[in-house]
Amino acid sequence: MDSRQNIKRLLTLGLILLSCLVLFLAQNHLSSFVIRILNLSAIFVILAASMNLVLGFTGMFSLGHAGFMCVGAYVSAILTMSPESKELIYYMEPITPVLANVHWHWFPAIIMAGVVTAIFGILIGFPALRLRDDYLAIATLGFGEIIRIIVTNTITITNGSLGLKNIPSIKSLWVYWGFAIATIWILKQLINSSWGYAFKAIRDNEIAAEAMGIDIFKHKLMSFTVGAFFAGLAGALMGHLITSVDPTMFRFLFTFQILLIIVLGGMGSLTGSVIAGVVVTVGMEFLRFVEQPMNIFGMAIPGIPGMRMVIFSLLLLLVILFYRQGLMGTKEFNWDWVLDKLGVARRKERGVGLDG
Amino acid sequence: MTLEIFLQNLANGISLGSLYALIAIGYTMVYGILRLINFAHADLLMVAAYVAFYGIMVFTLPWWCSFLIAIVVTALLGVSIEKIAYRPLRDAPRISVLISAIGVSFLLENLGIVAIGARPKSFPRPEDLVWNIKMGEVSFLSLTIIIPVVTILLLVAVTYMVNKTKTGTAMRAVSRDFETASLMAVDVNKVVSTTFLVGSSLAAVGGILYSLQYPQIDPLMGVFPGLKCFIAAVMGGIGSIPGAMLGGFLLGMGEVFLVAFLPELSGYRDAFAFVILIFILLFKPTGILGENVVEKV
Amino acid sequence: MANSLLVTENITMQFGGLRAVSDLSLQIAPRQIVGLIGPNGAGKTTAFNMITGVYRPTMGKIIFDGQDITGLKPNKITEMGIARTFQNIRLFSSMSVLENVLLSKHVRLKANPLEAIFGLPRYTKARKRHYEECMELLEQVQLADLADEKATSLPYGKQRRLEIARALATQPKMILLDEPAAGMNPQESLELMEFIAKIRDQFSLTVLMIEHHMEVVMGICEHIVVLDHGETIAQGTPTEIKNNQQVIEAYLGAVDEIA
Amino acid sequence: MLKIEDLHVYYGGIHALKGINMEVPENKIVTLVGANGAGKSTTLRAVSSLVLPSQGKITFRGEDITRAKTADIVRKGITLVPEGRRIFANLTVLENLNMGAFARNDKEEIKKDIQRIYEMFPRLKEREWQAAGTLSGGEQQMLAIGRALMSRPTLLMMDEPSLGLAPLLVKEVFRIIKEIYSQGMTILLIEQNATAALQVADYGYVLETGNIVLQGPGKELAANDEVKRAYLGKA
Amino acid sequence: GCGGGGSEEKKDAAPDAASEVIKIGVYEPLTGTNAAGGEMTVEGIKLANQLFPEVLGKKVELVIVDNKSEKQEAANAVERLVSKDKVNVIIGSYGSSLSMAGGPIAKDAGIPVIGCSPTNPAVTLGNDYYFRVCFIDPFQGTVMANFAYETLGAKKAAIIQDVQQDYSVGLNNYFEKAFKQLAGEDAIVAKVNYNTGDKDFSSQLTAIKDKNPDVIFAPGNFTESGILVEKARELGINVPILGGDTWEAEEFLNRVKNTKDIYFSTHFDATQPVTEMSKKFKEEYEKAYAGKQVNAFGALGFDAYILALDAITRANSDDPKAIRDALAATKDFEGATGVITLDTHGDATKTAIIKKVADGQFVYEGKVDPK
Ligand SMILES: Nc1ncnc2c1ncn2[C@@H]1O[C@H](COP(=O)(O)OP(=O)(O)OP(=O)(O)O)[C@@H](O)[C@H]1O
Ligand SMILES: Nc1ncnc2c1ncn2[C@@H]1O[C@H](COP(=O)(O)OP(=O)(O)OP(=O)(O)O)[C@@H](O)[C@H]1O
Ligand SMILES: CC(C)C[C@H](N)C(=O)O
Ligand SMILES: [Mg+2]
Ligand SMILES: [Mg+2]
Repeated sequence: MDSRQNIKRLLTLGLILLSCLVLFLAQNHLSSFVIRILNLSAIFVILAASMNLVLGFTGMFSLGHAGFMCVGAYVSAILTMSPESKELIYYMEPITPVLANVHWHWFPAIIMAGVVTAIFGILIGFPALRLRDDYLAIATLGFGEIIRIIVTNTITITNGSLGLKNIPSIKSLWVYWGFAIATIWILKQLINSSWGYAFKAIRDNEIAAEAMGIDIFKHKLMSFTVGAFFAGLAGALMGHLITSVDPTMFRFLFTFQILLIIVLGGMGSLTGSVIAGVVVTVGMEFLRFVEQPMNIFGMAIPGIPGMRMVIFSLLLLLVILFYRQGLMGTKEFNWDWVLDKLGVARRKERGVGLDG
Repeated sequence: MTLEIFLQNLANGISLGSLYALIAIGYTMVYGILRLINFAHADLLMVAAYVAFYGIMVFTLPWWCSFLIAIVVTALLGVSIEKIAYRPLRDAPRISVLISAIGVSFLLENLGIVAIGARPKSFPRPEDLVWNIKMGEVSFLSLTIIIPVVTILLLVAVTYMVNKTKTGTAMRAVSRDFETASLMAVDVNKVVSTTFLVGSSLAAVGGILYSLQYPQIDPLMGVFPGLKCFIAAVMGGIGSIPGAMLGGFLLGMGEVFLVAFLPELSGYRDAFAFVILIFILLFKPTGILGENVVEKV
Repeated sequence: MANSLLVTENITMQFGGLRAVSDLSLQIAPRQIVGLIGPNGAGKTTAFNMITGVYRPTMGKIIFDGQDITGLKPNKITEMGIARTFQNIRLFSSMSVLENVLLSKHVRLKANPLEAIFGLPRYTKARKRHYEECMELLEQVQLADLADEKATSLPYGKQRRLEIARALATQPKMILLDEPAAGMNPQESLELMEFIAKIRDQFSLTVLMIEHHMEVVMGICEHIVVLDHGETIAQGTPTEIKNNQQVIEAYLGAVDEIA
Repeated sequence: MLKIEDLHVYYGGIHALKGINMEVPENKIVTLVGANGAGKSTTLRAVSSLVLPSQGKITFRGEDITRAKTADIVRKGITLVPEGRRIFANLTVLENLNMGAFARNDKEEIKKDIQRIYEMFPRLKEREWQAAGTLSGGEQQMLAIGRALMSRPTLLMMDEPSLGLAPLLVKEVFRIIKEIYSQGMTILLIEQNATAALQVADYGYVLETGNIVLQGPGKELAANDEVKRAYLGKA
Repeated sequence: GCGGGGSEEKKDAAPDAASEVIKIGVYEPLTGTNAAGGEMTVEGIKLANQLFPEVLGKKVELVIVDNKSEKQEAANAVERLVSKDKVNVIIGSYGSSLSMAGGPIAKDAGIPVIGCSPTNPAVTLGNDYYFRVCFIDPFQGTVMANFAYETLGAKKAAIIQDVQQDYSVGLNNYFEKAFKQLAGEDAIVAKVNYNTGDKDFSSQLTAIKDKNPDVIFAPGNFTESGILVEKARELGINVPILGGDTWEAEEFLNRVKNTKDIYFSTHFDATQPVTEMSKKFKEEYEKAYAGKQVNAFGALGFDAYILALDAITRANSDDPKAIRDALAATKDFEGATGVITLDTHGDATKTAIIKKVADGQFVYEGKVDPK
């Protein structure tokens, strides 16, 4: 271990402590509105990072993320809702007895949501991952919609279009950002590992990757499943944030929203996904002012609903046309960069993620 | 099921299927050249519908005149979209162009909402174009005949253009290799613009017929037919014009007959579109008439 | 032949109505350098693709190292010890030279993803070892000083060498080279020839190569197989092939200064 | 006929051409030789405006064509046979040839030219209706050359026409080059196969990492020791 | 601390008592699929605000936020209203599922909400901060079942529902139950589904045609319903078609104005003023929005606003808790849509109006009082 490694360790530790402090301060001093937006940001960070694994790092054009969220949201909701709530909510047709009395703590339920979604990921991946490019895109989008439509029609499990409400509410920043940070860390470790390089190799050149001994299907399925797992997790968190879910929440347009975040952040950059996830979520809320009535030089301008989406799409177009790499390109935040800036001497070492 | 009901369903299926086919052809043309899923195509339907609507309702133009203007405006819009949002990204990764297309689509939809409001408007049905035909128990609109006829005429015209004319050959050449095409003295930009011109005109015709058939228009009206017709195009093999036609009919007929034979499954209708799509792709990963472009190792 | 490393028994590849390769029977001994030549479209690359599992032969059997590998997937075949390069270069464009090579070790990694995520010793140790092996390999192919360069920014000749290095990193017993000298000038081709001979000795490899540059083929191959329209029209030593009338007609043309 | 002065080309940060000066006289074969990545293809691509130079001037018969549109350059009589053949795989052989004549409107003449190409390459006549993508490498190369001739160029630029071809076909390609040359065409040729290229060429330029390091009549260069050592593989 | 589930609020101080204005937050779908309904509602609210701009001597400020017809946006919107804008009371939202997304947040923050038109029972269930000025679907469904059986004399009914709309599914469910009770277990001869956004209903309708029902119940968004009804007539299905309160919209009328036998239940009829306020509303509405149809959603928005002001006056305070208590005690409040009394759930017990389409207009057909 040279000194630079040690410095990096210390810096990382420092960053973790700092984040804890920030979370602590934020939790105790910010308004519940800001906290909600931050929590939503955390969910989008998880979504963007996990979809980036599939799209940006493995090069699979998959658009089924909203469907996976839907699964996760329902699993966690059904597992955590109290039996009384369920009786109340399922008034059209009662819930199947098997699920009627389950009442889990939110933590295992959220993990379970991830696991169940991952299983869905495997089931869908098996047929779908034989396809490529646009065909994969449309097929996964289709699977996402099929999931949603099935959820709408399996009333004794999901309560159909009536959706679920009274899902136990979670408000703590610690939970959402805890999951977000864990997700990022796990994905970072994975991407910098030998498997991560295998994913990138598949993205760069599938035929060559296979010739180098990489089992394409297995690795694609793995990336897809991991992506599904975290999407399920994010879906579950979304349910606990809003406390009610219904199938219309998870239309394919939702997937596009995540896609946009990834592109703005940079395909193939986790750092980019994190930054864009927060910026877009907060920005959309911030942009509300353009829809409020305004007084400019004494001229009263009535609020125009939809204006912020116009601005959002314009910004998106500008970014893609003039800054197509997105915020980060494929670069990641790393201490070397910071240390270089600070002028700390560096021993020649190679960036192959051996510390991963 | 009685014969009448069967014929009724057949009529329903034909009109839905040919509408899908018409819109799918536009998708496929653009895809064939640029390998781009032109998400904005769906919103061109909406633009055409609104232009026609305002032409008739506000400027009180005769319907054919409004339709003509709508087609021209939409075609020009399509060409401009390509110029502004796709051309600068020609050497960029495909996903960037796709995002740009999504961006344009969002922009058109939201501009529509801001400019004309989200509330749907009732699309006028000119009486000399739309009337009810009754044959025994079977009853349908004149559109049930008009739409397939228009679709087939346009299909023939487009097929002829792509396969038999110089511009068409140039389109097919450009679709494979921009650079080499330009080495043949082909003005690539012009060819691409022409493609968008034709594709967007098809979208306009599709949008107008769609609005006549389902005469309620709103800024998001393109999203659903857009998705369905894209599915249809992929089913048939995206890039293939007869494929789009086939996919459109298959999907339209399939949907109608699914609900007809299994009404209790009608809630799964949208899922059904995807289920056949996925099913087809599993057996023929590039769609029914799609070329099998295997990368030669 | 008992001591052959690779044996193909009458392998045939049919594409629709086209028989790209018919009844190809090869016997390649360990450490041999064998050339596969023939006119364009004769089926040489297709033969490679069958051996490396890209295509499953319509008929026939492929035995490698005593085991039947017919129809196995490419990655399995690589795992068993056959590596290849491609007619048109296929490097991983987003990765550095070192990463390209290091990737080939993935197939030899014995750990699971969880070990990698949590940085457990079995994984980190293996990774460290692989890293060292790869650096050493890059030294041997004289690419070590370019280890951190982006692979696709290398000049063409070095990219070709990197492709070979990447194949070597999978620790193969046999390597298949598809037109390694294509796009090289005569001088570069000569250097490549020496390089191939060197790695054969260093890694005790068996080499099967496709090549149109006759200086290279005649200069380095111990045995040559000639295909035409999928059929094997001749086999033998370079001298035999050079003087085979059928080969001259189909492939070489009358001997003159253009080679 | 073609004159290149102080041509600089960048690919992003890569300085691929660093001030090239060269000339192609009427009805001559001029060849460019050099190692991989020396900038040979880039030079031809710059002439055809497929890459835009950052500096320098290209004139054709006295007319400045630097940065003119590719299509216009073809119309003026400069046609490039690109590296790697690049035939239109989804079009038939005949359609490919017709694409070559895209700028022309003289239908009758086009038909005659196609017949002439078929005479030159009887193989193409046999394959008239076949999708070009299914042709063998050698046939594709014939088609690429034939297609280029269909534009009736006065200057034909060929980028490694013998790449990946079997020895027999390489000879065939050189035979064709000589033939079209004898019909009065000017040719700018890139070849890895420097031995062969310098033999047919009237004049040659040697490129090294974006600079012209040597030039002279083909035979002279072929005899040059340095050239022999670096490119011909003979001491 | 670490751990979720905690619902205690620390920072969201109640609006300071000394504030100059009283803020009423409005969250409605102004874009997205439900935009039309949101727009109509907001028109009514704004009108009421113009007419009654002050309460307790303070100015009333409306804070209108768009919830984009999306649940997470609805939740954000309410959170923003309670914690950033610090509103005293909230009005919203068109669409029961959007209301359900906003409800818990308002409840946790202790801010009362008045729903205008969310008719699903689950909206107020278990949320004692949520009220509404409209009746609920069980009532509406029963009313229409009775109407079909008794007034129209139907023995066989077919149902068409939008499976993606909780409103449509819920209302159908209540209709089905009530109708079966009246006409027997086999009285529902067909039940077919569609999805929000569908425009082609030909096959569903053909299936229904095959079964020859006496009446069709097809509640749903007016966008889809309009096309559906029109298509039914085109296909030669001439039996009465019934729907719910969402049908009262210009867009729907435009689609169906040339047909007959279209009936639906609603909250309000401009030609049958039930209170003084009804008349005033109608007059003012026609003045303010010339050329637009006076509609129930506008009226409900109007009522929600004046009820909020009434509650504030009765509470004589702008404290949300006090307002909530005052709202819960609402009795015989005269709104534009009728006399409103809120029951223990916070739901209005009100008369339902049945309207039909005749001569290109919505025409009063009858009314049903709650039992
Ligand atoms: N996937 C495929 N589908 C159909 N035909 C194929 C396929 N792959 C190869 N072929 C055909 O098989 C024949 C042999 O091709 P192959 O690539 O093996 O030739 P080759 O000997 O390597 O030629 P070259 O020297 O030009 O590379 C050719 O006619 C080719 O078009
Ligand atoms: N599209 C490109 N982007 C970036 N760099 C490029 C590009 N094309 C060529 N280069 C670089 O420009 C330089 C000159 O390339 P060029 O293709 O002109 O060489 P060449 O002499 O034709 O070589 P070859 O024999 O391989 O065809 C090389 O360093 C090459 O890597
Ligand atoms: C369909 C909805 C927008 C309105 C309906 N009354 C509801 O409660 O949901
Ligand atoms: Mg080959
Ligand atoms: Mg070159």
